[in-house]
Amino acid sequence: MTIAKLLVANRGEIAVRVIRACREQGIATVAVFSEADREALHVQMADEAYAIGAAPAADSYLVIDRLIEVARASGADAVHPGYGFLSENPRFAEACAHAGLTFVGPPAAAMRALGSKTAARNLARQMGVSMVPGTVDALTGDEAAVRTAREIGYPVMLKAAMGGGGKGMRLVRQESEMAEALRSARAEAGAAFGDTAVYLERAVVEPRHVEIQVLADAHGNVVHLGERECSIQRRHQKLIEECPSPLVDPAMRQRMGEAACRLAKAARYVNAGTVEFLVDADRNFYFLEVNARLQVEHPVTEMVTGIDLVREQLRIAAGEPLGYGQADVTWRGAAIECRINAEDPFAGWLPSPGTITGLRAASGPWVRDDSGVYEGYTVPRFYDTMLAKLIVWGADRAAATARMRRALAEYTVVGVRTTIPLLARIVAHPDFAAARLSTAFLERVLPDIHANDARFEAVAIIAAVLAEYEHGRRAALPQPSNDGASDAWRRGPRTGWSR
Amino acid sequence: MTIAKLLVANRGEIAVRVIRACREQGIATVAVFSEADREALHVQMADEAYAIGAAPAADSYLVIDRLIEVARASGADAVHPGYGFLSENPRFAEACAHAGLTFVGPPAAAMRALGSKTAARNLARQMGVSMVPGTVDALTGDEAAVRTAREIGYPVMLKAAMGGGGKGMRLVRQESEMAEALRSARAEAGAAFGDTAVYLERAVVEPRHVEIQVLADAHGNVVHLGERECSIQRRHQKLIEECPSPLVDPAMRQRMGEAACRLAKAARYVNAGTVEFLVDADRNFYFLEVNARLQVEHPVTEMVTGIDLVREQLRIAAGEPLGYGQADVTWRGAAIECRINAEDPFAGWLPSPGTITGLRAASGPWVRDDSGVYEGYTVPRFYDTMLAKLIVWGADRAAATARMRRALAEYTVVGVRTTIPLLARIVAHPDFAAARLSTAFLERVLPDIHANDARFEAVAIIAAVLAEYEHGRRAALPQPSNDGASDAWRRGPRTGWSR
Amino acid sequence: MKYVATVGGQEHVVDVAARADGRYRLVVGDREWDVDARLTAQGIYSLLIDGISHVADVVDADGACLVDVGGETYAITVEEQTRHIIRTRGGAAPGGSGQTLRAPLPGKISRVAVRSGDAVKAGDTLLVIEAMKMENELRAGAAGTVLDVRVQAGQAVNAGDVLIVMG
Amino acid sequence: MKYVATVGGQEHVVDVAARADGRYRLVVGDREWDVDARLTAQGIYSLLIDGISHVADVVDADGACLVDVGGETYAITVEEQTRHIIRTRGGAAPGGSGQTLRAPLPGKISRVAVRSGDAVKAGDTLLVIEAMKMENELRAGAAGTVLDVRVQAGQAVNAGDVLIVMG
Repeated sequence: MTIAKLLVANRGEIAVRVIRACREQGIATVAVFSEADREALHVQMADEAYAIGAAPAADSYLVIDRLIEVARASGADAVHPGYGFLSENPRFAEACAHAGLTFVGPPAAAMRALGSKTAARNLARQMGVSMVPGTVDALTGDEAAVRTAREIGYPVMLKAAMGGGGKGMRLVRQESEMAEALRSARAEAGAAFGDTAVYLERAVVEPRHVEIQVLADAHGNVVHLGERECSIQRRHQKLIEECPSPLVDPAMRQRMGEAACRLAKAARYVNAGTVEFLVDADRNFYFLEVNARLQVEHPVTEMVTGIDLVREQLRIAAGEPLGYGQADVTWRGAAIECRINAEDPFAGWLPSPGTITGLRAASGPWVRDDSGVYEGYTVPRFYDTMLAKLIVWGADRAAATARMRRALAEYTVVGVRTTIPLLARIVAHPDFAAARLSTAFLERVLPDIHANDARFEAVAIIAAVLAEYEHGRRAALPQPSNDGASDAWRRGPRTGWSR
Repeated sequence: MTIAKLLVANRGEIAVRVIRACREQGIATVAVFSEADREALHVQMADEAYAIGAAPAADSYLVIDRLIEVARASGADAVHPGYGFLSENPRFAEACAHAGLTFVGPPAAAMRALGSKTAARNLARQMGVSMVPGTVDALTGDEAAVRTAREIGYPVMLKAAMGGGGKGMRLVRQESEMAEALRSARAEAGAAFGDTAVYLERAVVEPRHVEIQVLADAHGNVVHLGERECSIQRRHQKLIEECPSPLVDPAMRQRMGEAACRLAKAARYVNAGTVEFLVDADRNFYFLEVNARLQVEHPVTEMVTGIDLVREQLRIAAGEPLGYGQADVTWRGAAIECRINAEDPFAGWLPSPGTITGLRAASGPWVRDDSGVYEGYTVPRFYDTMLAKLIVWGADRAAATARMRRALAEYTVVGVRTTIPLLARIVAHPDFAAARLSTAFLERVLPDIHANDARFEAVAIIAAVLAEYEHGRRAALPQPSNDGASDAWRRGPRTGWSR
Repeated sequence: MKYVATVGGQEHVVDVAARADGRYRLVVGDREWDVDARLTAQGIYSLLIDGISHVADVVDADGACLVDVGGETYAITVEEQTRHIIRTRGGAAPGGSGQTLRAPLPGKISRVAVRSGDAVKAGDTLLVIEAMKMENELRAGAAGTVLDVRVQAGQAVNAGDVLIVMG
Repeated sequence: MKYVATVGGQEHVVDVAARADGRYRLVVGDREWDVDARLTAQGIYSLLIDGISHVADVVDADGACLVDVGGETYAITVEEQTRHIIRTRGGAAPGGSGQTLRAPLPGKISRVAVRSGDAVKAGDTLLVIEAMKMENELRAGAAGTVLDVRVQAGQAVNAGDVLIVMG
């Protein structure tokens, strides 16, 4: 069952990532878009593109029937869900199967066994994978939550059963915070995953987030591609990820990898998946959850192993065997990923939708830009704020860090505020160089990080005044003729001024 | 003698490449620019930038005294020559040394021993490296050329003694062509290298061009980083390069690598250098020349070995030992480079200077864009036509080829004609997939390659008419106010139309 | 041509003159600058000042402009000096007053935490606005009384809409 | 609105109408097209036609426009139908006549191979123009006689300058 035409049930950079992989495999691509996304990059890059509904995801990217309908009408024989949206929804996987479409991801059964965190915790317990104490099943009501929290002791963490990317997660320090935390966690979980179920576990203090990438084919072959460390987070949203983890040595990698593969085998898992662990100060690792899909941060593993994860997903979905074993997986150098979001970290992290009037992405040696935007694109307000992922590779962590600093300094986005200035300061921080990482890293270093100092104030004043001065001079010029005006529109702007 | 501030005596993508490497090493950078290059990318990316003269290279980038003067005045302690221009001119290396500047390249003596092709052929002969028959020294006059050509038999090849990149090379099929060939070869050599000396050798029929990358430190350590195949050329200008060569197996790589290292040691070579060979149909390799500098195509070696060649150049120039041996050099996967030039291959390869009004470089997994341009940049007519180098890596040659096809399809340059459409057709050609390569490859496949077929003619007509239609509608609109007009200039264009 | 540039509350008088060769002479306070400035792309400026190369992005952000240079961001208001003098003599402050809470971005009101008449102290949550799948809490900057609530939960708002009036 | 689009010598009559929803209805010859077209960046158009996604670059190139789509390039002249009819009735051919050799790009004349009065055959080198460090030979497209040579070696020329007049 080879794949000839694939529908990408997603948007943004991951839709572009999947389209690129398909193009390289000679697979035709079908994009879908909401009313807000007609001009999105994935629509332009796909071979075909069809409207699927209104801007809110609930009316478009989350409407299973509509996606199946478009897949059928366009003659697609496969569907890639990307991450988020319906990627971990077993009903979507089943709907694809019923429609005779190859779903590029795990079978619904494995999703149920692992995709739901509570089910995964049950399985992990059976497989003897160590875990943080907490509830195994979804919380029935507020009383149950309060009762369990008392048993295992505060602080506790609320988590969405269907969750991922920190959506629907809340830290609860004391009982008085429980009610509001439950309300907002359920609300967020419902909005993000269409399922309000949440569960509870003890919060490990200043843990490190280390996850294992797993690949499993339909013939029972399972390998792990080593770990990623994703400890630098804000409100459980990963900001910076790297491979390998500075904490993990080959022995620890082997132990964590074996635990992950054991879990995948037990769940009859097929395709790419990630097993997340918390690691405490003594380098003990605790099973956290399984992400039964491609991860946002998959590129750092790709750069270090040389294995194209989306290509592997497509091969596995087409029924091909992996064709290699654990011993064939090797790691070279170090890779770091920074998430470039349309948020202003120096103004309360407010989302910053709007038009990107200028864009110069970083490039050059070992710099990879996985982007979903382009110059002239208007960032809609309906979806998450991620514009692009900036990934670098280096011969070692120090080289990769230096390269990331260089790349962030190059990356220019005009028109919307982004997280780039903050990312640049984090990567330049001594605690980052020293790999003093934990999920509390950001809170710890933020006080050292300032919106700006005065060193370029004079230059900024000069630039601002010159812009105003030329603005005035232009205004004083005679108007261009109709032709001039429309030619400019048509041929591209005269970036004149001193030309 | 660590390097704190470095002057880049070059322009375009290689100046940008060097600036990036310096930034990653914490080295401050000084750019130089001609009157035509004030708005060039390397000027914007460097920490400092100084004007050095008029647009023609002979009045700016080739003026040794001016470069030394700027280096002194700016407090630079090192100079990187890039490729072309003064990179292989021993007088420049000496001038830097006299001014107390670290020259990032081989010592003048090694340059003289190898940089001049005639001297290199003498040395290669002594070292027992096999060579194509021809003159060992520069031709004294036309008569000498005719005499030697009669001895070794036509066809013969004229080559600039100081040459590189095919500048000043001419194939002479019969005696009647000799006079004109000598004239134009000398003219081109003089213009490109400030030295009109040319020599002559027998032309190998349909050879493959395979070159070995060498690294040598100041302590006598020499390693090779394997080969690059650069057989796809037009008029001796490389268009597409790859690593490894599909022709070369480990045994042949070792033999060629040892010959190259032997030559480098004999010449007391230091820093990065390339030994070029011709390979005939029976896989015999003949020494061609040494390029005593960084090569345009160095990135394909970087992607496969994981070694940052410019970083190594800087370390070696600073006196550091390599720190690794031949056994530590490993090769993973395959890399391909395409040169994106501002030429119209379907209109007699005419250079196409002008303003780049739209630019979307290819990006994403394992795609590297080493570019010297940006959207809004005006390509000057004074220098070579190369805008950017597009490099891809893949787990094997087939994967790299598929990725290059994808990347070339993505790469959008509006406003100037480029070689992209031709490159896309070459990479898609069955002879490329089958690696049926030789320096005659392009001539052989060009007949199969057409400017375009009609498959998208209807779409093109629709786009052209809609542009004209909207153009007319715009012209009919009332004029914007002064403020509107100047705000547009200031804020970035309304790419309106359906917005 | 004289301007007043205001950054971080500080006012700077700047005198600009264009030169024949496309360069500029600026006097900021008592310091003179010789600047070679080019607009290389929309909103992206290349500046050479005493040989130092800077790339500065300048974008309008309601009234002020935001300048990104060297990884730093500066919000700067630039006015012709004459206009500045007239305006400041008038005494009216630029921009919206602190008495009204305006929507900082387009979105949907997911929760209103106060009603008119409520007394609030600094840091109290006033309402929650949902945009780009994130809940953004808007809190009181200072103690005061809620005079009027102009929106309700579920309502869509545009950037700049008045949400709450404080007294 | 009716246009005549000329590509590869072929003329196509095209009727365009904009729709309320920002889409377009085009009739090319006897075929009707429903097109969803957006200008997503300067000169870069996104077209959805029957669900197929195309990205087309359109740039003016003296008179005609060059359209890049799907890796193919098309030179297309578009005129309002009425203007086209008037012009063609007039009979004047668009563009320069084949009798004059014009500079195809800016550069420097490095060599002139003919003088006025010379008889040349197709393929003969007329002159060599040097630009971007390459020598570009300009050859005779057909046999003829050189009437006038307007340039000499060493002279700088702009694109479009008349270099040689042939008879």
